[in-house]
Amino acid sequence: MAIEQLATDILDGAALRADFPVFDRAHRSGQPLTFLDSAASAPKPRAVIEAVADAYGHHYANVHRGIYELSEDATARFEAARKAVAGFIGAPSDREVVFVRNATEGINLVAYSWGRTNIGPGDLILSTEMEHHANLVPWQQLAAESGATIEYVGITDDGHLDLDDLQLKLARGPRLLAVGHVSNALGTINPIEEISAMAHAAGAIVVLDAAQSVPHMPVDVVRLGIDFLALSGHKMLGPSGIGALWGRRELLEAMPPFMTGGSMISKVTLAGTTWAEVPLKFEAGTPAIAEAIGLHAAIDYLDAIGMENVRAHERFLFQHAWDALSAAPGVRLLGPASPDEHAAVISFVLDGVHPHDVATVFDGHGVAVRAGHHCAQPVMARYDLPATTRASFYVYNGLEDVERLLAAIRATRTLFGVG
Amino acid sequence: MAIEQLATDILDGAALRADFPVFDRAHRSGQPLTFLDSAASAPKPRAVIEAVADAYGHHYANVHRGIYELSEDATARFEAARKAVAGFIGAPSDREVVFVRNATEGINLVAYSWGRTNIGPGDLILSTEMEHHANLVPWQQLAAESGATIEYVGITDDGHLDLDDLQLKLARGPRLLAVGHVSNALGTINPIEEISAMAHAAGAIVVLDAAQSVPHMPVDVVRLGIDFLALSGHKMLGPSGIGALWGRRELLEAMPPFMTGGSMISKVTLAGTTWAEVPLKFEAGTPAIAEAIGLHAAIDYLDAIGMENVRAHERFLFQHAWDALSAAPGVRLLGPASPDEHAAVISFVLDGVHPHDVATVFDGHGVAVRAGHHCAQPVMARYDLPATTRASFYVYNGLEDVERLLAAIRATRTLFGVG
Amino acid sequence: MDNLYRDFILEHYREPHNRGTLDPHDLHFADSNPTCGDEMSMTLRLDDAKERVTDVAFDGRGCAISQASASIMTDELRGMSLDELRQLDPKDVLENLGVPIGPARLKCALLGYKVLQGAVIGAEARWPDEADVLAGGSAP
Amino acid sequence: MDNLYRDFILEHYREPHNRGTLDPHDLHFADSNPTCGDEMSMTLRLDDAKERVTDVAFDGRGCAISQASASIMTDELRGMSLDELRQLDPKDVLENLGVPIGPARLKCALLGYKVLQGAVIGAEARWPDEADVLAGGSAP
Ligand SMILES: Cc1ncc(COP(=O)(O)O)c(C=O)c1O
Ligand SMILES: Cc1ncc(COP(=O)(O)O)c(C=O)c1O
Repeated sequence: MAIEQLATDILDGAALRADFPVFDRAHRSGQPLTFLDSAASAPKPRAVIEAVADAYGHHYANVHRGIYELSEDATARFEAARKAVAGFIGAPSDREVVFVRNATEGINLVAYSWGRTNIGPGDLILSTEMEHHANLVPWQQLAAESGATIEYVGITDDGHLDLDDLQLKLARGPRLLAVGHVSNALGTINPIEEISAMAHAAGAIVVLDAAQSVPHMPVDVVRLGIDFLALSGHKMLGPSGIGALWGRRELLEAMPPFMTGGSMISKVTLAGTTWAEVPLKFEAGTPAIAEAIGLHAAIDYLDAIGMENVRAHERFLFQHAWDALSAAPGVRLLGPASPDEHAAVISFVLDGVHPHDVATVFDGHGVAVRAGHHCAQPVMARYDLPATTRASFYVYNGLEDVERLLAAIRATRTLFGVG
Repeated sequence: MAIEQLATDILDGAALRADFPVFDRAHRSGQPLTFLDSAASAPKPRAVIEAVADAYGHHYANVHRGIYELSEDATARFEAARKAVAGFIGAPSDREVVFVRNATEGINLVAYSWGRTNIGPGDLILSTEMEHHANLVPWQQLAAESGATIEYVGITDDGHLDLDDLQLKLARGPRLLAVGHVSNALGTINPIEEISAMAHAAGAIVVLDAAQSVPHMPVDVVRLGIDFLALSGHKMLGPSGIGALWGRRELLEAMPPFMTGGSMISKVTLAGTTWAEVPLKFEAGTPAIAEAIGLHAAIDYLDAIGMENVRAHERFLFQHAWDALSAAPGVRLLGPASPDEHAAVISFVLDGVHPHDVATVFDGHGVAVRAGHHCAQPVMARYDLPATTRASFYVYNGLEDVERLLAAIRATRTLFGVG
Repeated sequence: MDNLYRDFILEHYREPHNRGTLDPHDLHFADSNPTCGDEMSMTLRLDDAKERVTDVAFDGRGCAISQASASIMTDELRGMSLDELRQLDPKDVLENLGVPIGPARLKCALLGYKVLQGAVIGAEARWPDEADVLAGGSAP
Repeated sequence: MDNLYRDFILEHYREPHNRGTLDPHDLHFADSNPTCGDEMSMTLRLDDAKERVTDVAFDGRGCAISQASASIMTDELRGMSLDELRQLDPKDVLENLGVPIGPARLKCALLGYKVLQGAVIGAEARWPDEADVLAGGSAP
């Protein structure tokens, strides 16, 4: 599709950049910062930074257990954050939302708690070749410990999850399918509604790694028909140290705790212990209080923009970037070409230049991208690449960032004498 | 000891309060805030709040994996925080410091990783009746899962750990002793150097719950002779969502990972995975980056005061409060009487008034205390109490807070007609 | 808190109504407040049709709020049918208590209600959802 | 970065010295850069006394920094004793590379050094401590 044929952009990335203090910082390159690594972690808007500072400064105390004003205040704000997360992902109840550090912990919680109760010798676990290590290694470990088998759904040459392979492997009756919504290494958007229906028909529950989708598009756990979902706050403009696991209530209630300690018990005696109700059963110890409150502010910020608009904006940038990079000499692109199937995460290889060198040269032009295996080594192995360079976009990016990316590519090829 | 005999205070709590924005807040009681619940979680000084805001605003990106200025900057600050924690507790190497959410996670990490590798059927685990649930329930769970036995070292009537009982139980050859440095329910300071020597002589490793000691006194892991130590940042003026586990390097290196995912691997293939070096092996996923940096600021703040001074100040406040409460009618105090053996954490019972009511009435006078079982139900059972009221002190408290506590006690007794 | 410890609350605390254990009884349950460990038990006697409450008593120690709330609530139970007990609205229990209850003391105020539900429904009775009960109420 | 990709670095990248695999050889090791997965192998031949390096070659694909660093380092190894190899200071490797290396590219610059240590010491060779190597250096 030619650039001229596209609609105008729905958001003004340059205007939104004013909300993010990091763009005021002087970059050592002397260039303005072109931040194209949001898939790793996103900058924070002033609203989030101030919500965290305000929580620490004026509303901070330990939650749940204090019978005094400050603790009641902190508890109310912490629980309001849980409600906000539930609302953001369409969870039927905020009691189904467990605060964790990040998506990784959310998935580990399911692997340890649901997994060790429900998976035994001879059982089959399905993950995919497309997964981030966070949605692959915990299942490998579970399989190794429990005597289960783990298999991986393959990827097609053009970067789709191989649904025929999925169907074949589902026919063997796995207990669980661990799948990502959006691949951080390829950008692929997987058809989760369809995949959940297939998995459920085969009797498997679905654990969705939504680390790369919840920040960038409307997500509704009921519509997707999944059983668990894990997300990270830091990728959606929120603080580090906070994420969420959502799970269907019956599943969460039937699961044993993961970590144990204060706040998650009902009664402790030297002879034994009983557990609190969900979600507290899964939140041992003092949680990331101000960080949950900061995540609430991030959700409010995204809701004010509107997730449909975030998606439309990124789709627009993706199309421009994809078309321009496709036309650029020496650039090899990974993942599906259709903007319906590809998030604004573009993994590419520059002929004759190693991705690490690409990233370093780009940095000299103020362009921040990621280079490496993106914590998805099996994807790299699938395409026989040691690494790729990845440019990922978010609300504060605009067409000018696509231009700077292209300029940096040209400069790199010139420097390495391959242009 | 009479109040007149004491030296003057070494710190000016009232002056330090100016560093903590929470004391500017108008309390609904109309009274100034007398915050006596630091053992649950501490208010944050401006230096910490600003360090977190600055990290988010100007130095934030994902760590370890980015080849661009912002990520290098964030990584350097994150790793500097690790060094600061190592220095603060006398760790021989910062490679021995693992960032976790809180002390609870630190202890769970040891129980899962060291525990499931080293504890089997018939083995004996020792914890104590004095522990916070965080240092008791994980060991109960480990025992239940592994077929090991767990026993608990008793408490004497005056609130000491019963060292004779410890010696008897050590003679039975436990693999591990889980013990707290300072009891959050009794205030007792345990003689850890002596206890570690006893445990090591019996062949047990020592896991120290230092959640209540590291914030309040100089702690040196080498001098204490322990094997693992867990701490929480939020109790030492730092952010929520960040804590640390320290462990002896040989032990950490021999342990399997706890959670798995990104950043903690060396190589992932569909056939299997190898792990990164310590401490990264134990830090799966994106860590609490800005929170670690905020903890560094809290450590700098405490170091500027000097931990010896913090301890001396709290000792002074303890003596005053203890003497005054001892003399007050209707007050029953728990724990050792000597300021050498009792941190500035005072658990008490008011005759004829339930601790929950005490806390609510106190709140009406602007005095924030904790009421309940303090996540130490076995301690409550030991003294046949449903709950206690607890007043705990920190750097920003002064003698005026002791006065307000006494006034609140008098008012409560009057209201309930027991005074 | 100023209007929490009103005289009638303190009176119910000092001299609770319906205190003790009925023996024999038709229904019995005991539970505790997870935030403080306070325990309460309740016994009920039913009419011959095993349909309506003829007598009720509660026991256990707790704070003024939990004791007063159970004392006041149990005063209302005689003559009620099991169905009516099951449908008892926790908001009404709070309203009958007659003092403003915030989230920190909610479980205290509802401990008696929770134990009653346990006696009628069994162990699967749950703590009411905090937000539901406090919605539109006097919570901060 | 401006002075990172100097001409001699790019030349070493395009035409690395000592590239390939020696067969037969006395020592061999392969390792990878955990941050990017780049793999490198190294083979060494020793003199008859099995004491000094007579020849060395490295293989594998990687970035300009890792290739140039291995190319430059291996140029220096012939004639060195095993003891000297073991005592090789990673700081000297960085200094020989002659361009400023920050923490983000440190493992690239030291991959050759790490593989060499593996060949001499075995699998227990560790990545040098970042802070030690960069101390007083050109790190940000
Ligand atoms: C003695 C002790 N250990 C452990 C903990 C648990 O700390 P956290 O909730 O930060 O994990 C606490 C805090 O309440 C404590 O007082
Ligand atoms: C697809 C995907 N899953 C999981 C993760 C892990 O997220 P976190 O490191 O926040 O746990 C990431 C982040 O890199 C990701 O991209």
